Amino acid sequence: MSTVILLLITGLGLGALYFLVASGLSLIYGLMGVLNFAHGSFLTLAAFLGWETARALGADSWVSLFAALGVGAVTGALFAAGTEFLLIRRLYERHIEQVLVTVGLALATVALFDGIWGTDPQFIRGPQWLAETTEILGARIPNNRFLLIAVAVLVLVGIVLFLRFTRFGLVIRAGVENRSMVTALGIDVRRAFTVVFAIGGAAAGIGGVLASHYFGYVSPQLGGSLLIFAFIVTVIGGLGSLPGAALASVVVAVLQQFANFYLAGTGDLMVVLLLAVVLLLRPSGLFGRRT
Amino acid sequence: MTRTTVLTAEHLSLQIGGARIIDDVSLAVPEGEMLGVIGPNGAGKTTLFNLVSGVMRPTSGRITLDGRDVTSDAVDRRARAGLGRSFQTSNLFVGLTALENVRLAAQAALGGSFSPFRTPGAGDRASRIAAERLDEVGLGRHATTLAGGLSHGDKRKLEIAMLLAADPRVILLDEPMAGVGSGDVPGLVELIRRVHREQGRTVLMVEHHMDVVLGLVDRVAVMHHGKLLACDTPEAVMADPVVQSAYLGEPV
Amino acid sequence: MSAPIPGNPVLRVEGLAASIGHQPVIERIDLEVPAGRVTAILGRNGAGKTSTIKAILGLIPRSGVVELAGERIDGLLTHRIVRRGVGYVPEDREVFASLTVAENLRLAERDGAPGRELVVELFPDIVQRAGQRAGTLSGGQQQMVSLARALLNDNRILLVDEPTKGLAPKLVTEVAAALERAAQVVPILLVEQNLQVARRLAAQVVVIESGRTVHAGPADEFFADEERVERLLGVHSEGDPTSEANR
Amino acid sequence: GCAPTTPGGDVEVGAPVPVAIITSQTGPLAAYGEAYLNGFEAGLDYATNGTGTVDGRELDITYLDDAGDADKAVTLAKDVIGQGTQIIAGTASSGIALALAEQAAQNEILYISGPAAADAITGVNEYTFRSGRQTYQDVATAGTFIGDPDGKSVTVFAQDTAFGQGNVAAVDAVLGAQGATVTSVLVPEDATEFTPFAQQVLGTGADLVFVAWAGATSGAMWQALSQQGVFDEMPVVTGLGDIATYGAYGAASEDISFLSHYFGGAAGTDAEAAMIASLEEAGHEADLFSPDGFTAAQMIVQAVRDGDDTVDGMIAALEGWEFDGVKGGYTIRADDHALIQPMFQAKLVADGDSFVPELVEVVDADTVTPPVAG
Amino acid sequence: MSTIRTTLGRLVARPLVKWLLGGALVAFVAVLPLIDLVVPGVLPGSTYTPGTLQLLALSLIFAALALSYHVLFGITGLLSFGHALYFAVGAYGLGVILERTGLSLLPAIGLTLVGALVVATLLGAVSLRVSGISFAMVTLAFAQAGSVLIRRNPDVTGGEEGLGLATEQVPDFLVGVVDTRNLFWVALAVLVLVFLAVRWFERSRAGHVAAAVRENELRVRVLGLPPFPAKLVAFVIGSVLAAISGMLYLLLQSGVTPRAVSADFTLTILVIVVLGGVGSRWGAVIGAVVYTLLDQRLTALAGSDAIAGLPPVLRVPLSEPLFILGTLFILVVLFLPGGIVGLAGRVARRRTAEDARDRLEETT
Ligand SMILES: Nc1ncnc2c1ncn2[C@@H]1O[C@H](COP(=O)(O)OP(=O)(O)OP(=O)(O)O)[C@@H](O)[C@H]1O
Ligand SMILES: Nc1ncnc2c1ncn2[C@@H]1O[C@H](COP(=O)(O)OP(=O)(O)OP(=O)(O)O)[C@@H](O)[C@H]1O
Ligand SMILES: [Mg+2]
Ligand SMILES: [Mg+2]
Repeated sequence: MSTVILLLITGLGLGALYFLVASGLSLIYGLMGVLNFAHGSFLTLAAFLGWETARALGADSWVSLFAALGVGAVTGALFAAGTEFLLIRRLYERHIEQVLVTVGLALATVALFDGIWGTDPQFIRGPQWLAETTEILGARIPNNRFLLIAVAVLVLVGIVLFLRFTRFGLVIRAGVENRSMVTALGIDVRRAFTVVFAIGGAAAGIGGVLASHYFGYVSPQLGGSLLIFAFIVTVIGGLGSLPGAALASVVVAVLQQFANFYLAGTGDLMVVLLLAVVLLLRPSGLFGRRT
Repeated sequence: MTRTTVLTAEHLSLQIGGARIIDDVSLAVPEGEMLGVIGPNGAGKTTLFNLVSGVMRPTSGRITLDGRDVTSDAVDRRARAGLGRSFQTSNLFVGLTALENVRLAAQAALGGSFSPFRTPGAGDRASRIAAERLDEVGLGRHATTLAGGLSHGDKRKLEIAMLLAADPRVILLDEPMAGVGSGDVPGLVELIRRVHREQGRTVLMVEHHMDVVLGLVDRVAVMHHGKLLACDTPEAVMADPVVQSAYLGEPV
Repeated sequence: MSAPIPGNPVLRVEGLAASIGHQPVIERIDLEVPAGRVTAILGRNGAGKTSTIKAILGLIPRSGVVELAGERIDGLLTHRIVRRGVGYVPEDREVFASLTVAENLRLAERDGAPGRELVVELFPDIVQRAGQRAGTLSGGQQQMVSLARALLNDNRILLVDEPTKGLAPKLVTEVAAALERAAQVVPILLVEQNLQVARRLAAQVVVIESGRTVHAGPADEFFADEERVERLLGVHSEGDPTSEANR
Repeated sequence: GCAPTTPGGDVEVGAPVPVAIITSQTGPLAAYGEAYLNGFEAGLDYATNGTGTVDGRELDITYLDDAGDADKAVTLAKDVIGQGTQIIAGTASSGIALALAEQAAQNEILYISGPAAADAITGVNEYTFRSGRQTYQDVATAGTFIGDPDGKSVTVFAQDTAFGQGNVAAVDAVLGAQGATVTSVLVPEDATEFTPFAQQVLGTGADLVFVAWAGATSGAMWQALSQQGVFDEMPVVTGLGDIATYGAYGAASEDISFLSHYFGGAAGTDAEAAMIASLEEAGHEADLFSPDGFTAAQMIVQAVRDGDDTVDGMIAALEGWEFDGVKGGYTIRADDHALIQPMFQAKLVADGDSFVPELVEVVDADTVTPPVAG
Repeated sequence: MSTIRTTLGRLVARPLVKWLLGGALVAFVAVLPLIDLVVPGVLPGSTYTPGTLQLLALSLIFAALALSYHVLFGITGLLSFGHALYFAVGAYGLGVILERTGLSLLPAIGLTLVGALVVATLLGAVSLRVSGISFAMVTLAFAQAGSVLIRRNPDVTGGEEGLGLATEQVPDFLVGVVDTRNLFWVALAVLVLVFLAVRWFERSRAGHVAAAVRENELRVRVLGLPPFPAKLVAFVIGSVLAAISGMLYLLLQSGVTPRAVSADFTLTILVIVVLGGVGSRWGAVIGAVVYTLLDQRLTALAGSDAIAGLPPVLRVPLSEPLFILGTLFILVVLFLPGGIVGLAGRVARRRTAEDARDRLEETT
């Protein structure tokens, strides 16, 4: 019993992490048609700078954790906005090229991080509470999973509200479909796209800092290792659907957890299978719009 | 009429969400007839064509072609059975040249399209047919232009050329004249007339240019709110007060 | 070539050239849209009518002079041009298929949408369909959404590209009437293949051939010269375009 | 001009001896590569008395970067072999080491592998030697923590990879043979959540847990073990990594018993003193794989000195060679070229904000001698 | 001068001349191992040395692989993120068969081909049920599964340590450094065959349908052509050609590691194709050669003393080969839309424009 509880809650925690990465990916893909391979780099850079911040402030305090989260979010947002502004924007409406540019960016930045911070993982520490556990129905749950889940829920709600209650949501959806027509209605669609990237980058940045606590280290590979699952989650959930990404994150992570534990470590294979099955039954994903 | 019926729709309905988009439409088209389909915007004309050509599936009802039930056949099977269509908004291979567009259609009709062992050449049959069709619609000089680079009206003409090259027995034309310059309309009308009269093909045509419709068709089907209001000779239909008020309105 | 038009034109285009990719699509367009009237651009398929409109809006790279109410706008980005009061109804409707009708309209609103009542009055059908996704509208319905988007705002000029294409005869009449009413408040530059509509609405005509202005002048004068209409557009200005085919 | 029909050619007597060191200078294993190279330079100094020459003959050493990529390593090897090099050494990746061993066999040249630990390298062919320890020796050292293994139960906690499975097999071979019951908890390589597996380890109730873990996830893994209270219940042994990993053990640091291939100051030999001095002079620190480079240099010098300039001669010169090195006395076993060497038991103790290793005991080379391969 | 250039231009356009030029190029590459050609900075040594030949042979193999990807992506518009899987099927398939069955090389190659055909047909049939980005993801997922299987079964595949080539079953003339040039020739021959096969497919009727599918699938259906067979044929052809490159790779490298089935490797293929120019056969070939040379030579550059002497702001990025490569790639995508071949094309076009002017001047 306690094992099941443990698997479920840690699965939720992992799902929360997937969601933080996938939310930005899904947003950017769903709204701009760009499969962002550089998303992992947004995350990694945020994790590194968050770590440097926490280190400067003394790693064990809550203040430095929140400072790190703040720095991570800002880093992710700026990096992402810069990417949109300098690279993606020049290639508007050429989706394949946009994807390729992000591939190049991912290659280059990971190498750059290698050069700056070295290839070894930097092991990190946080507030003592995060390293402790809380017992639920006999299962000792590491506390940082709760933090992950809470932050992921906040980010989900925040983005949904933003898209619903500002004009941006509308502009962005229209802009994806027919960018030049949006400008022909007198709207500066480029700004909206930059904003989307920034939001996605901020979510990834927060995810990066939390991921570094989840894994216990930062390294140039941090983002890349999460990216494939984030892709899969995004696609299963339905490209562009945030609730879809959230649901898929949880399903994928929990499935992975259980399969890893009970089915001889086949978690990854099960996820792949799930992806194939979902796409074959519902080509547009769980919550995806049919086109 | 003693001609055989090529195409029928029996109690065809389509429901999306709560809306009935096509509502119990039954229709029989005899071989060699030209049937005009008119009706206000949003009446369901294009949707009817989508159902008949297989781009969409009806919620209920049956479609037969040459007496055979094709309701559950895929688009390409119906096309191979002799059903061809054009689209209301041009639907082309924008990255290929005009000639290549038409050639593909001609090759599809001739068969052997999937052969990895034969290469298309300038002089083969499909290419010759394609060149002829392009000339017929007046696009001969645009043979090597990429379809995406054609003006709107020229794209419409290319649609028709492709349709003809595919050599279907039953043709669905969705607003072939929309966007075609006034000066070119008579030529295309003549082309469609020839296809119909001389080559004996069955044609269903949605068109809002009433002059074009009335000059060409044998019968007119009137659609309104997804229903088939009437299907009769042009004279009878034009005289119908409902058609007058719902569709034609005052002339410009 | 053209008779001078009294008063300051709302829109003046001189020597406009544009290309798509590396291919020139218009080479030298000159035209003026006087206040308070409809100016029609006529020409055969592929002449460059749509390209002219797009070049004015900055949707394709262009060179030459474009003045709106005496100010140069040919260096501005599209959204800035539009915000100066240029309404646009594109050739292929270009409604946002995945957005609802209401969202399409909301997106187009500027400054509190002063034209909302006009839109409600002209197109009750689409107002009823406010919650439907625009992509599932019929062609004609989409055309109405597209027109409505331009009529919502106070504009200095409307650029309207083949608004009656694909409309049922009754709607053609209605749209023509709507444009006629709109023209009372805002000048319109209209591309139209339907000569009846063009004749009814236009005060001025500009004829384009192979990317160049080949004629500009008052509409009645133009349509009166049958031989010229035949030469430039390939049709008899009187009578219906299919008369030949009907014989 | 026209190309000669065979590349290279015979080695002139008295001419410089070409040597190629192929290891990662960039890529994921760059840090290991660096430690190896620093050790190598120190070793070269030591073995040639700072002259860089052997019996008056210069060693013409080329340093090449495989970037952790087998393609590059093979290309580089073929290139240098084609130019007449008969001695190649290096690399920390077992996959690359095996690829290079294959090249050595195909082209009949000498290859001395670096830190790569796979047991498979030992005895893979007659041209291949090793300058580091192998997995078996690690495991055997772990076995020294439970005294007499007979009747005890040992759980191996490892990743489900060739490396992890190799460790399980090794534990089974070493401790199982001595009467211990060996079970394993294998974690899928790509898993990121270790908590449930930590619980599983707890569930085995073993007398000793041997952890074989590589890579960045070790921090999270240790945290999961301490969070689930494994250290309160059972002794845990693992191999001590390089300095960069000292932070990975977190709260568990002082609870773990470490087996150690090497850490700075572990051995206290003359050679070690020389190595540390030489490293410090160059601004480096002695680390896990410094001795591997150092030993490689010693072996190369020996091969050149007594090898008659032929590959067969060099092999003969190395086989059975006993020498004093950084860790103490080494023997190259003639049968399979295993490098017999002492190992260490260590612990981590807090030192301000970080941890430093301390020697617990030197484990005699004989105690951890692997069986003859093949 | 300009007349000569015009005449030349016209000559090149003639098919026969094209064939002759292609043949001459192949012949030139074929004699490289016999001559002493030094290209400083580009090649590590003279062209007859094994290291250089190895590098060149590797780039020929990647060229064949890139061509196989061109069949999917360039012709048919199928963006696959799992192409590496089929390369790995070739390399691992051949390696395992040689090691396990004791068959000699040729029958083993035959068996691997059959295996690749079966795998490609099965997985292709499943993944082609979806399209667009979903297709990319399903192929990525299958490749990921392949990667997991390869890494998790060290008994068969050698796990992350990789699989060695069972050299006893391979003819002697393909083993060892001295015989690198034989491998080079084999690689060249295979590349030429792959090139011709791809060219044949692209020009065939099936290839035209595949191109049409890329443009507009619904329209293809309406013409009465089911798109699925066209896509499947392209997928299978591309995959089998990739498997052939994989087998060659195994021979050349005497082994294979799981990197060959990683998502990174698929991305590498994509990078190659884009670098050379999407949609062009020569682009794929040139992209592969340039990429391989850059990839290998940048490592040399990064480790060079010239870089080590720079201040940190420059030194850190420049000593990371992948940084340079990634940046270069971004620049190509941004500023050379048609890749290297596109650039060449543009230069040629400017030439023809010049020619036209020249001709005008001559006549006036
Ligand atoms: N997927 C859908 N979901 C909801 N409504 C739809 C959908 N597809 C079509 N409709 C509605 O069905 C009706 C019929 O559309 P259709 O395109 O067939 O009209 P049409 O007769 O061709 O009109 P037009 O002459 O303007 O082209 C329209 O009211 C349209 O809004
Ligand atoms: N995307 C494009 N790429 C290249 N050339 C184009 C493109 N779009 C249009 N053209 C070319 O530009 C010229 C003018 O096209 P334009 O669309 O402006 O014509 P139009 O007068 O609006 O015609 P229509 O009445 O058919 O709509 C045409 O010859 C067309 O072939
Ligand atoms: Mg319609
Ligand atoms: Mg137009």
